[in-house]
Amino acid sequence: MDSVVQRVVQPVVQPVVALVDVVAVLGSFPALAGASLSVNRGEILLLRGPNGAGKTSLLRLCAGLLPVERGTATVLGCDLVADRTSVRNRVGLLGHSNGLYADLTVADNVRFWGATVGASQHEIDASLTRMGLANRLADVQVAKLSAGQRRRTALACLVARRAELWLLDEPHAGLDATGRDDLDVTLRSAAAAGATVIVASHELERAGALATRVVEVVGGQVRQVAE
Amino acid sequence: MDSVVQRVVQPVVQPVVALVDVVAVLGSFPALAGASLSVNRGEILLLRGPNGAGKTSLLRLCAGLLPVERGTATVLGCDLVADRTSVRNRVGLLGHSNGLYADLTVADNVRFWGATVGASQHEIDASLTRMGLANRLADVQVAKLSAGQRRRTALACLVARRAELWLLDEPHAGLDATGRDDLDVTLRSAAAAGATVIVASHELERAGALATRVVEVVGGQVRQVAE
Amino acid sequence: MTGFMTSTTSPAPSDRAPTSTTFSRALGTAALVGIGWLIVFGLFLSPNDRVQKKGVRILYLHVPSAWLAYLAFIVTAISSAAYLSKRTRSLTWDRLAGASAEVGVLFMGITLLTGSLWGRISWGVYWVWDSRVTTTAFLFVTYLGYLAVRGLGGTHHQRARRSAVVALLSVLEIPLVHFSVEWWRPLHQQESIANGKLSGLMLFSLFIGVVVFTLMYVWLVLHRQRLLAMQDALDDHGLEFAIAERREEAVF
Amino acid sequence: MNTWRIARLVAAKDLRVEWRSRVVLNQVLPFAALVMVMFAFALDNDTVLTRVAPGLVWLATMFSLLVIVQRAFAVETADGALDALQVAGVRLGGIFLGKAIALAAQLAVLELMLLAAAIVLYKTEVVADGIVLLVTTFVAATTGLAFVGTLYGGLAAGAKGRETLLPLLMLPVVAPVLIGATRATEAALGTENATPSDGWPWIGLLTLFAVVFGVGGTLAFGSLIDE
Amino acid sequence: MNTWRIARLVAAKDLRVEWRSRVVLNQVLPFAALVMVMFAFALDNDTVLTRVAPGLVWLATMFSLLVIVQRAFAVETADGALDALQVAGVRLGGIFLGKAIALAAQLAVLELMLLAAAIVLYKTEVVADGIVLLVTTFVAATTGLAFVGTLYGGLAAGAKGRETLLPLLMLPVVAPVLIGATRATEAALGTENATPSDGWPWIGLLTLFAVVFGVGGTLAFGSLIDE
Ligand code: HEM
Ligand SMILES: Nc1ncnc2c1ncn2[C@@H]1O[C@H](COP(=O)(O)OP(=O)(O)OP(=O)(O)O)[C@@H](O)[C@H]1O
Ligand SMILES: Nc1ncnc2c1ncn2[C@@H]1O[C@H](COP(=O)(O)OP(=O)(O)OP(=O)(O)O)[C@@H](O)[C@H]1O
Ligand SMILES: [Mg+2]
Ligand SMILES: [Mg+2]
Repeated sequence: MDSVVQRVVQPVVQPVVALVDVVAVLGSFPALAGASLSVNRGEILLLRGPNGAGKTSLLRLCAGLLPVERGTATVLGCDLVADRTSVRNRVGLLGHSNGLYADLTVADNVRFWGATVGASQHEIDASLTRMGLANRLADVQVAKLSAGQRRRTALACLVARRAELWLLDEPHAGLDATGRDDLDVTLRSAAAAGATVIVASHELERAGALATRVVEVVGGQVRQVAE
Repeated sequence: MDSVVQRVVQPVVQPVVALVDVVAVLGSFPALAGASLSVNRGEILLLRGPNGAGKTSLLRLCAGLLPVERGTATVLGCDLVADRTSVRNRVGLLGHSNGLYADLTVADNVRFWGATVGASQHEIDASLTRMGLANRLADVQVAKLSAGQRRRTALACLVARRAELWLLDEPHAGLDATGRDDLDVTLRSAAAAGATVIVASHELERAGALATRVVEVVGGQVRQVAE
Repeated sequence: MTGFMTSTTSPAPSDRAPTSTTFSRALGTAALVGIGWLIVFGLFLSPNDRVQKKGVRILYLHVPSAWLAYLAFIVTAISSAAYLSKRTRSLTWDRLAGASAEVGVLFMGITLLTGSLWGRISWGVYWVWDSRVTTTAFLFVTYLGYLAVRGLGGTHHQRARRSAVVALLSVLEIPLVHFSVEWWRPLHQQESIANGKLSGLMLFSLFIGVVVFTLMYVWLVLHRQRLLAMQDALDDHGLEFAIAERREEAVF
Repeated sequence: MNTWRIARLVAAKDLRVEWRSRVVLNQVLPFAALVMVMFAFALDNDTVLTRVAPGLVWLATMFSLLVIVQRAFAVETADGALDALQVAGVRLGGIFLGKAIALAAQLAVLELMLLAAAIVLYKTEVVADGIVLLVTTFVAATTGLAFVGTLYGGLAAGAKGRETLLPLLMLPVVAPVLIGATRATEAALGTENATPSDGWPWIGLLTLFAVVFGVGGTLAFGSLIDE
Repeated sequence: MNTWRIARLVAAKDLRVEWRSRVVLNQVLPFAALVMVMFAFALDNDTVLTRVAPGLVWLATMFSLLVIVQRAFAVETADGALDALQVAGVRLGGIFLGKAIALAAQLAVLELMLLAAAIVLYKTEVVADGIVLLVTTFVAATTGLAFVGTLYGGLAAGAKGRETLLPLLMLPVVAPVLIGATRATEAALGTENATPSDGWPWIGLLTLFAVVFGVGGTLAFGSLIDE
């Protein structure tokens, strides 16, 4: 099963994510207003905080999708200020939307995203099994799936990408009981295999149990939370 | 505050929702395969069950969006088999997607949906306040909102519609702590004012605490759950 | 899926349920014989035209196919209306509409084909931007669209409602085609038959052509309609299994 | 609430969407202008141009119509608002009329611009006594086009790959309008020394067309978009 | 992984989407055919027609191109797959090439059909020694169009109201192709007794165009779709 996360990660000295006083704007609005955060390898970090606080923006920034306006940001040793695209092929992002091709089948989708990192057929199947999709659903068009089944597919695609840094935006939302368990197992084993995981979620009990550390995002800033 | 749910509901003798052995198909797939359910006025019913079980289909059927293939279905006294559109103006549905106009502002959206039932400006404002949107957000384009803020807007639109039967698909997903509280308060007061509420959700603790009764949807059928 | 109304009535298809009956067989034979007659009269007995020479013989295919295509589309419209009216609502009407439209498209195709061949002979070109020729092409495409709409999916009754509306709107193009020649750019033959510009024998051959095409039309529609009925029945039959399978999910 | 109020509501909403997004103004109008220029390019031959100018005006209108209709229903389907509308029990006839009105308003602006462009680009001059005919033509044609566009736009809105199904359905149906409007315009502009009197018969066709689709649409829209 | 493998991956994916949805086949091809008929219809004069037939072929190609490109990027943006692609670190140059290849394949089919239609409808006949020129023209033009289409399609994909922004961006740029291809085709078909030798200079223009946008696109695509 671990084959899906077996990409070798050379030990890094500095933290995987190191943000200092980061400002990032959407349109004219500073979604991040001086956020500082440091995440070490193997951590599972939970971002909580009110709606519109900046969690999604933070994740997108770490994925190199959102430019850094001010401050310094280093992810997986890449300086995002200098070139935010440099980090991309090594992170995996699951946003609010799934990023699936509705006309293709579940298997097609996972195969495509797996192929972008040269995953083998065996790894593809492993990813499908991980999210409980290795059944009749594998060959159903995504357009026909239920909301939760789509979320599972998106997660399977993420697993197949074997990233070093996993960024997930409300991964539990829409998943049923078994789906949530599958997810937690997957994230834990990914972290155990040396990947780093950052989860933004409003389901504090569930995600809190999963996380090794919790921080709160408020008003575009990151606030430490006492255990 | 109750003004938003003050539409007078004349007492109904038969249950608000009465489904008997209902079959409904999506494409060629029987999403509902002999579902029977009866819901009384003032209840808050929780639908739980695995992904793809048929919860969304059940809600859409009650809203008159999904035709009844076999069996009998009566909602708010309207026979859906004879004419599934007859019930529509009296139910409110919040699906997985929000059904908002991204180019319009939050207030525009709530005003439009309120207007479809002739809601007054005061009722519109009340709905906005209910979901904590009576602030700078009221005049922001929906396209610019965060996921949770959109969900709040969709809920505000639903409140403004003052339906007799509320159908909600995972209403808690994406909402922050205060949002969830606002939601629960809203639904409780709606039920207290004589509306009926059916919620499909995977957050069993949260939704379970809210609900007055729980049923499980599995394989397109409804199964009673022992307390 | 068929709605509750017909799902009970439509028979479970057995593997050797034929689409033909003694009647339709008789019809088919009659059509074949008729074709023989048409060949005899059309190609040999009927005289050459003064202007058109042998070319005129295309008339016996060209015109009947056109008229029968009209008829087919009108039948489609009527049965669509029958479906839409609450009292007579039944998927049988919908299937009839579908079958008739399919045959109509086929015949309109024949008209276009023979027409353009004839055009090559008498105008020297396959295609002209004559009003009737073009409107015919549009009519043809419109019903292709109609068939596309039938293929959109959804339940059988959704299919029926949608396509019925389209059929009722599309049929309005027929007068456009018929009268277009009077309206502008008349290059195509004007009303020549109605105002008896044809010799007796020509008229008779044309008559045979019309009869033959009518027979073929009825025969084709009967079979297509039965085939569609079987497909729908098959869906219902499949639904039984699908439901059973779906209920299995609940066991675990 | 009655069909007419719904229509006003929907029309107002659509126009407000346009007001906030400015898409038709900033993008479709220039597009139409471009199409005219392109035609001029493709058949760079003044005598030919002036001769076919009326036809080209209406061709360009037709293509712009396609774009506007697509946009009008993209707005509805993007976030499942069409579902919401149906559930809101908003009378579908009302939606039809409302969207048709908004569409007609936008088309009218467009056509005026195209005519102006034609007069400039193709050096067609308007003869005084043709004005009345010209105006009548534009009114009748615009109404007809708006109705057809809304009707088939709604039909295609439900379908997969809608952006491409629409043209297939619409173009053959609007062909008569194309003919009628072109001939009438020619008559009005005195192209090939046609006289206004030649034009009036065509107005009959255009009006008939508008009436048929107006009535048909108001009655049938429901069954078309009802999924 | 290298740009070229990505390109193959993306192209294969796009063609598979078309294979599963059949949208271009079932809807765009008929649309293109219709456009031809409409033109012929609006122009409505045989001598004019044969004269401008080559121009019309390319005009129709252009409009179909718009539709196909729109579809190609609707697929990417519908569920935020474009974001996912960027994060997947899929080299953007690779995406560009891949989508361009798939687009060119579909365009080629389309043009063949249009040419056939033109020959029948407009009575243009192909002279033997023009064949080579004709083929070269189609190859050069198709490549150019595919590149431009992909480039601006990607640019518009990010923008609001993209379905209408695209034509505006693209048409002016493809105008040179329109002219060049038209003239070259005229030469090949001997319209207005032009001889093939007149055509070759235009091929130069077309090739230059293709090269510029091919190189430019591969380099600039990233910065374009990166918001
Ligand atoms: C592609 C080209 C053509 C098409 C699409 C076409 C189409 C049609 C159609 C639809 C009709 C039925 C008219 C009605 O009764 O409403 C018709 C009738 C007829 N066509 Fe053609 N036609 C074409 C070419 C020709 C040519 C080249 C000729 C001969 C020169 C021709 C001769 C006739 C005649 C004589 C009739 C019967 C007219 C009457 O009395 O109603 N057609 N054609
Ligand atoms: N153009 C804009 N103008 C004004 N405000 C904007 C604009 N774009 C984004 N915003 C605001 O930026 C914030 C985006 O935050 P983000 O999406 O990261 O929140 P989040 O923490 O993910 O919230 P949620 O929990 O709801 O997902 C929101 O408050 C939104 O209102
Ligand atoms: N055309 C189709 N072919 C096959 N299966 C289909 C088709 N359309 C829908 N389905 C199936 O029908 C079911 C739809 O169920 P529904 O969306 O109601 O589930 P749900 O209970 O809402 O699930 P979730 O909790 O994930 O939202 C899914 O299992 C889906 O796979
Ligand atoms: Mg968020
Ligand atoms: Mg659901």
